[in-house]
Amino acid sequence: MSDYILRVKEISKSFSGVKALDNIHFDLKKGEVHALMGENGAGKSTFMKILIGLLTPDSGEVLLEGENLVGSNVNETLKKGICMIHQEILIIPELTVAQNIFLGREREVSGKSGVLSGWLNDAEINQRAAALLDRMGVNIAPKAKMKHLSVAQMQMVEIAKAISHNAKVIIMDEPTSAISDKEVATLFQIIRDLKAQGVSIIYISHKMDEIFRISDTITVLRDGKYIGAKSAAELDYNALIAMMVGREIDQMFPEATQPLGQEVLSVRNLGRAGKFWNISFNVKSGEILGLAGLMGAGRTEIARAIFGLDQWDEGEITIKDSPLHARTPREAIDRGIGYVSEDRKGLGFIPRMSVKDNITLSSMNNHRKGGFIDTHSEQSATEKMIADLKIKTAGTGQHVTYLSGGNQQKVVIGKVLLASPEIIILDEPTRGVDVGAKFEIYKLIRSLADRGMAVIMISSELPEILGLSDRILVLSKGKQTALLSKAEATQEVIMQYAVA
Amino acid sequence: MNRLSKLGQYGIFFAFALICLVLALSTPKFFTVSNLLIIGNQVSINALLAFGVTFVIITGGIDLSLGSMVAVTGVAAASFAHPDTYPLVIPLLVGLGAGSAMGAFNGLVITKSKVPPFIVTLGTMTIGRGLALILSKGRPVSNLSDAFNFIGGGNIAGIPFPIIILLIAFAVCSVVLNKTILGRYMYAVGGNEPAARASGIRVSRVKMWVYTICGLLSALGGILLTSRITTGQPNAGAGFELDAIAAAIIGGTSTSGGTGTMTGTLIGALLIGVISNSLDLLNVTSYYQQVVMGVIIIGAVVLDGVGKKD
Amino acid sequence: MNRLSKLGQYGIFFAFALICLVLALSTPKFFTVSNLLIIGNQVSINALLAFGVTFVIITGGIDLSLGSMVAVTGVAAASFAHPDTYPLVIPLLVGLGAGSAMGAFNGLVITKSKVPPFIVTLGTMTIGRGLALILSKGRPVSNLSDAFNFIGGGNIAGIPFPIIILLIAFAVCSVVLNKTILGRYMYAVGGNEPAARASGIRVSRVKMWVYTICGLLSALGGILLTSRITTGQPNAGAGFELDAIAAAIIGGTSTSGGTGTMTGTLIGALLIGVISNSLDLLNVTSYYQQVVMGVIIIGAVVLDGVGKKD
Amino acid sequence: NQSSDKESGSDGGKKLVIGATMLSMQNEFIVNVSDAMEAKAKEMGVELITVDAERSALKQVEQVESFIGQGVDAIIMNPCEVEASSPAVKLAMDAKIPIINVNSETSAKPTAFVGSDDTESARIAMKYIAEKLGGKGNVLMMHGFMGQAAQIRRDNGAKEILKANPGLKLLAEQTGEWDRAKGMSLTENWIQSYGDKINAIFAQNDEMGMGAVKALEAAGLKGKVLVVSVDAIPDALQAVKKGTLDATVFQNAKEQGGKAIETAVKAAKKEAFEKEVLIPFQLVDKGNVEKFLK
Ligand SMILES: Nc1ncnc2c1ncn2[C@@H]1O[C@H](COP(=O)(O)OP(=O)(O)OP(=O)(O)O)[C@@H](O)[C@H]1O
Ligand SMILES: Nc1ncnc2c1ncn2[C@@H]1O[C@H](COP(=O)(O)OP(=O)(O)OP(=O)(O)O)[C@@H](O)[C@H]1O
Ligand SMILES: [Mg+2]
Ligand SMILES: [Mg+2]
Repeated sequence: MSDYILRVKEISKSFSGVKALDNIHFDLKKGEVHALMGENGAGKSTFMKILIGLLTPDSGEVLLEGENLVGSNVNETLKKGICMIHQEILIIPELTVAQNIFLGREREVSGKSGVLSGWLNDAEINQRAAALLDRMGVNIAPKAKMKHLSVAQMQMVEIAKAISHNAKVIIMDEPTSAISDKEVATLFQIIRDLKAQGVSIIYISHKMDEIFRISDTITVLRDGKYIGAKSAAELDYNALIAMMVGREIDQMFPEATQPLGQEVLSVRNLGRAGKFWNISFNVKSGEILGLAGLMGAGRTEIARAIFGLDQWDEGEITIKDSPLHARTPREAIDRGIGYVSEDRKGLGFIPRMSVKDNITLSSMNNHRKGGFIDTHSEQSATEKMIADLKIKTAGTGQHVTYLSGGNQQKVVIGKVLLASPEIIILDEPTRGVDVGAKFEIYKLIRSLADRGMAVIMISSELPEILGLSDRILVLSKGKQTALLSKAEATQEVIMQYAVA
Repeated sequence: MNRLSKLGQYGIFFAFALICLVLALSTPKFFTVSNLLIIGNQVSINALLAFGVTFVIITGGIDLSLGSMVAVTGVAAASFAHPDTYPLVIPLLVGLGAGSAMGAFNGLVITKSKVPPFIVTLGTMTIGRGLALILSKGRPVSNLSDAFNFIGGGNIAGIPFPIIILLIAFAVCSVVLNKTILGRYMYAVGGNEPAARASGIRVSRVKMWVYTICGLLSALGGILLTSRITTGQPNAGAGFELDAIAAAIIGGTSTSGGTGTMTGTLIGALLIGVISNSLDLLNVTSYYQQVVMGVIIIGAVVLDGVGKKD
Repeated sequence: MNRLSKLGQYGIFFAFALICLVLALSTPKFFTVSNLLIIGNQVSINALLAFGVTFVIITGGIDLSLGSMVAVTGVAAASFAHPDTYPLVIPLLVGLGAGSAMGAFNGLVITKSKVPPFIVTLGTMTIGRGLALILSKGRPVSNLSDAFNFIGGGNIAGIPFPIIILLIAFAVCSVVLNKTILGRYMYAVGGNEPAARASGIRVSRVKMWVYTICGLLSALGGILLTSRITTGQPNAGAGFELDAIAAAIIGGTSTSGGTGTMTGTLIGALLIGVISNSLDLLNVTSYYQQVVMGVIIIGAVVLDGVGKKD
Repeated sequence: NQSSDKESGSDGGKKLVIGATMLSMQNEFIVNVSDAMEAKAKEMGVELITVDAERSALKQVEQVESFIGQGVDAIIMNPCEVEASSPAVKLAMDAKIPIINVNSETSAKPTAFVGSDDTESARIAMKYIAEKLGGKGNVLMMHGFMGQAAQIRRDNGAKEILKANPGLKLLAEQTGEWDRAKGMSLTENWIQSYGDKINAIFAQNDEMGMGAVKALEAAGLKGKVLVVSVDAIPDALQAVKKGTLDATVFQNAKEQGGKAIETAVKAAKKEAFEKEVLIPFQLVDKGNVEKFLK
């Protein structure tokens, strides 16, 4: 069957005794978009890393056009035509966009040989990068330093890098986790072009609508096991979810059960030079306020300012009628504000600390006897939170690094909740989180509001903004363009204000 | 199982045990009570400094001024420790106070400026050396009281007093690191500073604490040394910082911050002490001592890595 | 504008200029051709070592064995540099070869074992010191040929030869860092090692290179030193590693890797050299010199931070 | 300029400037020499610029270069190394500035030398040991920092005497790096190894000697082991008086410093001066210690 470019047989892989992959099969046709689906921690990224030679499987075969790739390193698989956009953005911050794109291929690009073969040719690199980005329709300067880019832009550069390899197989591990609809559309156009050229794509995403828009075939993994592969046409939304989580999810967005209470937070004419201007809104106890806008609209900046991570220049913030000007997160936390950052790795958790140590980090004052840690109260608080949030972990002592994305997110939310905030700001709370866990998080957010918290939810996924929010604040380029009630808001209306 | 995996982290412990076994087999003089007490005594100062720098390294910092702090605090304490002048508590308070103040100064500069700890403490290393020389006018401060000299030279029930101080310091440091909120915050700051800040930890305060504690422990080391050699030497402690940092890293503290244990550091310090003791016992020629020392230290950490499984 | 922002990175340059200005105003002896040549000459060895360690630090490593490599290579070269024995090229090759070999050994151990560079190079620092003593039997190796002594002591058209070597080394190192693929890979490895690996860069090979280059430059420093003092000293170079690392960090190389420039390092080395020269010129008492030195170094880097805008 | 001309000394010219570079201002003996120089300079009305070479010959050469650059009238060098500090002498001679070596020598011949021969100090100490032990017994030797001039010369002197006394056996030799704490640890370890077999310890400086004494006292062996060291620092003199240290070798810092300045001034003024001023060592034991204590 020569129309399969890649055939994978009986791959297994364990990490220190724990089976991450158990006897996986996978067949990829030439020129197809093959989605790989599964919950957080199902083993998707691990599987892909095996394909490109970054990890070695315990057993099994990876056949690219009949040639076994097991044992090859990244360099060799790249040369043979498989490349990957990694889930965690892998860039060199101090190098430029162009330098990142062609990293590892300077020699090819420079076209020099002999004594000069070690010489860089940045002019050529810049030119090629410019042409490539242009072709993709992305507006990023090739000479910009990578560290000055937004996460979205970094992700676009990673995509550009993968494309520039002219590979036969491109693996995209959650390529759209940080980019907005406009860029997703660009990416999909690129994918269609590649397909037309006979390139095969393995596509991983937790955004279900994308899967049905782009994929031809869908393979599902669950807990490291192969569940099945079906053509996308055979599946619908519910059937796919059932394959992934092993059960049906009835109602995605839970309804409010409690009436709104008093106004808790009020923001008037808030501004920060160059970031946002004239922002005014309030949130009531029991309310979920959605913050919508395109990437770079300034939503995160507003949240950071309220939480004391950044300073602001004008306007005022009041909590229950007394003014707030937090200069540090500590002050904000003491005033009852909790913030779950969009940057889970950077601002969320401490990777080499345990679930328990992370989850109690903001509320050590509740678990202390003098300067000492009250281990009992800490342990019981952690266990309760693990149960409440249904965090999947081997124990309270497990390092957070080894949890799946969704569970890491829950740990961060748990940490914020343990500090018993009255106002909680959730910035992209479901980024990189699987459908099952998303549903859990939605239920959780609603229950927080029902318990009387004021919730501000920032999200780039319109369905979840629409499904959960009681009111929606729309931002565009740092300015407030609309404050919509639930009844007024539709996808179209929000988009209209977001681009205003 | 949790216990077992915890032990697994101390691969260095097995490397250390192996080295001791080899030594015990190669010379009968090694494994005697008196020699072990001598090793304990010799190790004590480096171990105290290593405990201090372990705190600092766990928060992702470094302290190169340890050795100079040993000199300044030793000279300062000695200046108040002449017989029939002040009661013993005065030189102790002066020494510990000077150390804490210097440590706090390190912490202050590091937290208030953007200057990396390496440069700040390299600066205070030089400054401290100068201060020690100025204070002592370049001459050893001697003629110290017997009470003061007991600290480093005395023993209780046959156990040298420095060993007792070492054990107490070890216990206190372990408790601070593992049982207090401050200790937890140190790991958090070193593990991910922005996340620690966003969790409401006052990062600057934690750093102030670790550098101050490091200064305090250096002062304890300085007092012990001064008392042991019965003089405050302005040039004491040169190079101690590298030994202390080495003990911490051999014991598994990572220079990138966020990990480390006091037990590991203690073993690291013991390892260095045991090797240098036994090279003398085995009468290895001094040139070769250095070669052997270097090889064993690298070897022990390699063994440690082999012992550990990922 | 790109030019300007690039200059902005060199806040340290302005700090340096400021210090020079202050010095020029406080003593007329400072800004004379002869004094500037003396400074250049004095700075040369530290600058060479600092260039080497800049490569290492950019990849996220550290090298503490620099000073010992200076001693070993100096002694080795001197042993072949007696008059009327071998042609000049032999001692040079021996010295540079020894340095490269030691550097490569560092690289090999670091890439093949999981031992952190701090410990490996601390080990080789000790080993190297022992080797230098063994090679020289603890005695300085003197009676060197005039040709050999010219390297560190001669001058061409009034410019001391070490300054010429310094300038050539600076040019070569800058080119390696900025214009070659190897240099690009150094930044990549230090900036994000997993990302570099995922891009197909052979990380171990890059590390082997940087430690070897660092060894080679240390050897150049060792030869210069030996020739300048007309003897191979087994105890030469002690403590040079800290000065070299300081020059690199003052010049903006971050110990966490991924950033750094040769120009910055050169300014860092010049800064240290200028301060130590002028403290002598201003006749600051030696104990106070150390205090002032420490304060200025910290101060310069603080100024640097103030100059930089984020 | 005019005002300084008026203030200058009785000799009518401008005030003489002497540059001095010292081996290490962290070494008590050197500090004493330096202080003596300072006092003498004040007395003679000359300006003295003292810099610290911090035991680095390279630094020393550079400092002499700077002195030459500044145009001092004479240079006093307390050399770090025999050979390595020699280029400094050549530089000064080439610049026609008189250079006086104080305390120890360089292989290049300076304008004048003021000091004593380090080899001799070790000979004196070892001879004392040989005498006290009746030419027979086990000796341990504690070296200074390996490879430094003083260590090498004291090693040579001691070995000379050992060779002349075949009954003396060198049990072991190690470095204590001039340091009291290191000397103490080393002695502790030696006691573990050799215990009762030790008859005498020669430490190449008093600091290490004091460390050895402390370790021996703690092990209750002081009465049985002879300890001799070099330098006669105040601590060591006190110890000799108490009888814990058996002997030390006195080197006259005051004399060396004073004579160095005198010679430098004469050379600068182109007056006649002695090319070599040798100041003898003196053995200090319980019998004559009072004379040195003052
Ligand atoms: N280096 C490692 N050491 C130990 N366990 C690991 C390691 N890497 C991954 N795992 C574990 O292997 C399992 C699969 O992880 P993987 O990252 O492949 O999941 P995933 O399907 O990509 O999840 P997500 O959708 O959250 O990205 C998880 O349980 C994870 O904790
Ligand atoms: N297209 C862009 N060009 C330049 N800077 C941008 C761009 N998009 C975002 N940024 C900046 O990058 C940083 C982080 O961007 P991010 O994509 O997280 O958006 P944001 O500002 O947090 O807004 P939001 O949360 O509304 O998406 C911000 O400082 C933002 O101003
Ligand atoms: Mg994944
Ligand atoms: Mg955002």
